[in-house]
Amino acid sequence: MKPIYLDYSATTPVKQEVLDAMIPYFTEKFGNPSSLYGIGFASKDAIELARSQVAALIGAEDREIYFTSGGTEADNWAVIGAARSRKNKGNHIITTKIEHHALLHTCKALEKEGFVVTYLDVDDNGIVDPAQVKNAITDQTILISVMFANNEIGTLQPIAEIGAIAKENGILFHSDGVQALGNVDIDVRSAGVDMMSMSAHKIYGPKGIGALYIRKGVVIENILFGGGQENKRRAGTENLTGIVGFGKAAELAGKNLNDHIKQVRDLRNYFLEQIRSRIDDISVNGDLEKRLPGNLNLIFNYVEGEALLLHLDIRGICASTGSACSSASFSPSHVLSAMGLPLEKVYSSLRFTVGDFTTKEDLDLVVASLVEIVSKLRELSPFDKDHRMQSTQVLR
Amino acid sequence: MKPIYLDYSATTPVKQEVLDAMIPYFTEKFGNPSSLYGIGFASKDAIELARSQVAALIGAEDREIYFTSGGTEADNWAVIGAARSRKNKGNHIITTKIEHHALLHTCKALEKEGFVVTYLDVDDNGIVDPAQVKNAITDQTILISVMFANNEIGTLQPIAEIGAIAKENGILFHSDGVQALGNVDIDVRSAGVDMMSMSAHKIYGPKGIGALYIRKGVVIENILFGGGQENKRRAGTENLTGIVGFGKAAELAGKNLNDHIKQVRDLRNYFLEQIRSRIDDISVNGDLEKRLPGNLNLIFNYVEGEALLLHLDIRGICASTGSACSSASFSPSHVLSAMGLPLEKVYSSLRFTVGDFTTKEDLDLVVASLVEIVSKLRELSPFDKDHRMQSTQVLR
Amino acid sequence: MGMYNEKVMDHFTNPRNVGTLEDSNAIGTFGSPVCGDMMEISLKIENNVIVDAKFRTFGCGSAIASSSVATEMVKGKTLEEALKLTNQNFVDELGGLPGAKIHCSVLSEQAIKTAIYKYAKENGLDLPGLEGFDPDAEFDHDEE
Amino acid sequence: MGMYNEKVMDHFTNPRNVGTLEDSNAIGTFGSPVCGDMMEISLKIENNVIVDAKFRTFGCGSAIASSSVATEMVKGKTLEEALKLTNQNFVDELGGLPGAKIHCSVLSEQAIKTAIYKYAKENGLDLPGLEGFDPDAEFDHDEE
Ligand SMILES: Cc1ncc(COP(=O)(O)O)c(C=O)c1O
Ligand SMILES: Cc1ncc(COP(=O)(O)O)c(C=O)c1O
Repeated sequence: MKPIYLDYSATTPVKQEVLDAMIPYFTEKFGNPSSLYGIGFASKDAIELARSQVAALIGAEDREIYFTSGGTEADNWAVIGAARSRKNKGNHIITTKIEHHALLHTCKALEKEGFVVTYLDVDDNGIVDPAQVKNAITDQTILISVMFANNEIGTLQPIAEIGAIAKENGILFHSDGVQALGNVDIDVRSAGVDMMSMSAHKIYGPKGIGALYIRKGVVIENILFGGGQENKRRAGTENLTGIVGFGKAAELAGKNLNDHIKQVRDLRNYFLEQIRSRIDDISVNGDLEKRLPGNLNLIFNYVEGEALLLHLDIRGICASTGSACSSASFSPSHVLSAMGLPLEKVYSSLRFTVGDFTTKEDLDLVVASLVEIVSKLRELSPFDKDHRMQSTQVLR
Repeated sequence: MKPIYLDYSATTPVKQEVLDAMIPYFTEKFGNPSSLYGIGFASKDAIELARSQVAALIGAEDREIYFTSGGTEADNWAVIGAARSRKNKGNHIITTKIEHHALLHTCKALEKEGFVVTYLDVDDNGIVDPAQVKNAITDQTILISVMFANNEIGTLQPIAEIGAIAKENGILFHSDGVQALGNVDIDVRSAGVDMMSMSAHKIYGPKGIGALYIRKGVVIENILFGGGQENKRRAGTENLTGIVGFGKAAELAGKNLNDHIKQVRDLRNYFLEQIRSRIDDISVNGDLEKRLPGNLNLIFNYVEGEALLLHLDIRGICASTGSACSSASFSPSHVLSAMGLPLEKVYSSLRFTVGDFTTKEDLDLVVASLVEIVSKLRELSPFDKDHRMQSTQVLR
Repeated sequence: MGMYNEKVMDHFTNPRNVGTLEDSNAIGTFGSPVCGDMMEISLKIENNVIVDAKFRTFGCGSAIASSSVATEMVKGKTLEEALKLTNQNFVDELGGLPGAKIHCSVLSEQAIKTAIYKYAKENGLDLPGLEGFDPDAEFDHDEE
Repeated sequence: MGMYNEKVMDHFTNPRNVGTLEDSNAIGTFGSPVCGDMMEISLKIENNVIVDAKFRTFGCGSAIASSSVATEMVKGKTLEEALKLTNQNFVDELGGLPGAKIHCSVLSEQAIKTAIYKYAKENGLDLPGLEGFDPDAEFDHDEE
């Protein structure tokens, strides 16, 4: 049974064209890009092609793209690199409560180095208020980091507004663009970002490769030291095949962007309609308009998300309770909590993300399964609305 | 014309079996290893298999292996992580002048944080003296880092002796094992190392994936923050295909280790004999016995290495003036300089490394080319031994 | 390979004794603040023996599976015997749970204790195994 | 794609004017401490005109190629004209060099100047373009 995959935000399969582009660089064109001979130069050329493909997707110049081992390293580098390089100017960082752990845990680490971090709230719809960003600025503020799009609820943040505020105040602005890339038309200039994190495995490229856009002229400290790769800013033998794959994936994403967005959004909306018409007592987390096209985050009241996931898995359906990296850690979503959702609703939430390989037939099958599973789990639940027990009274 | 590749120390081609093992994890079994469904668990299982394959190659336990984005990150993590976590105990680090830049530049970065680093000399043969390590220890010493095998001259260092000294003195011991892995029979217990860096692309695995062995019980700070991957010690969505490939490459390396060593050493020795018998005025850099089996680092007197490289490249022959990451930076080898070699000999040095796909016929062709090129370049050289000009007089 | 063995999956997909006993004379509910799990167990006690048991659980796979085996295991036991049951017994009966999921089985142990505690209180019983037990006190949960 | 264009590769693989002129009356050598490069140029000067030139170079591809074009370019030039040649002229003649390799062409400019300087000194000439030039002084090299 081929699984029905509805977790494109966690990771995507590598597209065949992407893999085909990578293959020669494993066994034949395997030269070290720093080597002074034919196959070394060929590798270098392949990397530069990929750099321009990624740059084109976000309206950047080639030399503003620095390859990293993924979105996590890009986030770490942007925040740690910016903070350490500006510690003489100030020690204050502004970010939000709904960032990815790659950002939040990095900020926690910086707090131990003496930096002070403001974690902004979001509204009930999961959106940051630019006015709050502005109010949080002090004369110590050296960095603002707000994600382009959230990974759990898919909400798009007002990046251009925040970018303008950052610029007005002469503060560096970083955005985690991992989820937005390939799903939103991004132009780093009009967005006003100084740095932006990206990851290939969210856009049908391989895992373990990402990039940080650093606007030209912006200097931040390195976090990995060694050889002079990536214009002396990121040491380590280049992940040649990963970079080639990322480049190809970026090219495809750029070419198909509008179609992809429309197709995925239509499917997502169809899915929601079907669920709404067949299952009662559900609701959507986060703004439905300012949202990634493929994302759906739903509350199935009275039903625990992980049990739901497990039943779906038995039927070969892949979904998520939130970000993949915390799925296995069983802690309540910090994003949903930040939106003010009561704990039992947090635990009843599930994320579905549709993508390029999703079909309507898949979604119909999933809806049928959901109907069955949700009713079964509600029978099992002490929280059924007809049942006397009130959740809020017991969950401490 | 298929190139003749004699630069296996710079990087290796991915073996077909390794690539075959990786392929399914790009397009089908692409699940995020942290996800709570079938293809996520399958990814997790694949990673754990790879972990045990790598562990087996060095006599470690599975849980002592932490995957990183390469040898560079492993070196950075070991040194930065160890130093920062022990800064209350002391601020002194001991290493050598012949380490890879991934180690040396990391130490330079730590110096800016207030750590004091002793860079030990090596003898004329490129080998560190354990007695010097011992003498360098102060009550502030928190870390010793000495590479297993050097990447330029291939010399094997007395790791077990140094490990014993480190243990006696209760000091953490790290070794950069990137070049030794798969070329030397490594047992981390008898070597007495607390941490060891590895990289897949030196053992016929893919680029952009490596690992740090951390002996159980040893705690060092993390350098990348985010999700709870790698037992909460290395954040970031796992490079699934890279890890699978590394595992397979490690398995193959372990299975063939003795044959590989013998075959490669015989070829290397044959190559040296042929060169010696057909070209005069050459010599070998570094000890010939305590040496990686495939490494040959030669001085072609009166001839500049890069010009030699270029002529070889024209003939489709791939070699190197030293480490790949500094080839492109045109600075004299810090390793050869540390051995006390005069500058003109440093500039006349070339590294050849033979590997699993090298044949005797290849080597015969290379020798023939070398004879021709060296004689041509010597005609061109102002340093010919019959020529009046003395190099030492002019090179300042 | 999934997270759970076959027996766990069986109890998860076909949980035994689901619901609330109509003629229950001992109901206990327990919520674990860490997992967001919640269990209600209803027992029918006759002559110091648990003759029937049903449950409702809001929780993950291991919470549901341990609830299911727990209801099976308490049936036919005296109150004293039932009070001796620990979450480890449920885990063992299930043939093991993943390390990170062991704690979910505590839910069932605590819900059973709570039901018996209430029953004992109402009936003026003084049972060994209930000393110091207070279902309304904060539940100290080890985070791993 | 390699590092060098076709013209550079041509001068590298078939360097013109290799060797030391038997009847040279002006020899200059110059070594660049950064690259470890070394060039010797021998000129034959008649009536203030360079009528022949040969070179030997220890250096990388761009050092050899620029030496080769340099010897071609100085031939037939007056001393004054030759002194006006800069490394940029050699780079241009070669159709460009990679940025990191531009500095290697300085070697040829300096070797030519050194040869003419010595010739001028021996022959008591006072040439414009040699003011302040001292081949024995430390060569300040910009590291990029
Ligand atoms: C918003 C966001 N930031 C960062 C990351 C981390 O990127 P990576 O998985 O490449 O480490 C992810 C996904 O995992 C993400 O969704
Ligand atoms: C001895 C040594 N250490 C570290 C490295 C760096 O490893 P990586 O290329 O995986 O970044 C290399 C090779 O480049 C090496 O030879």
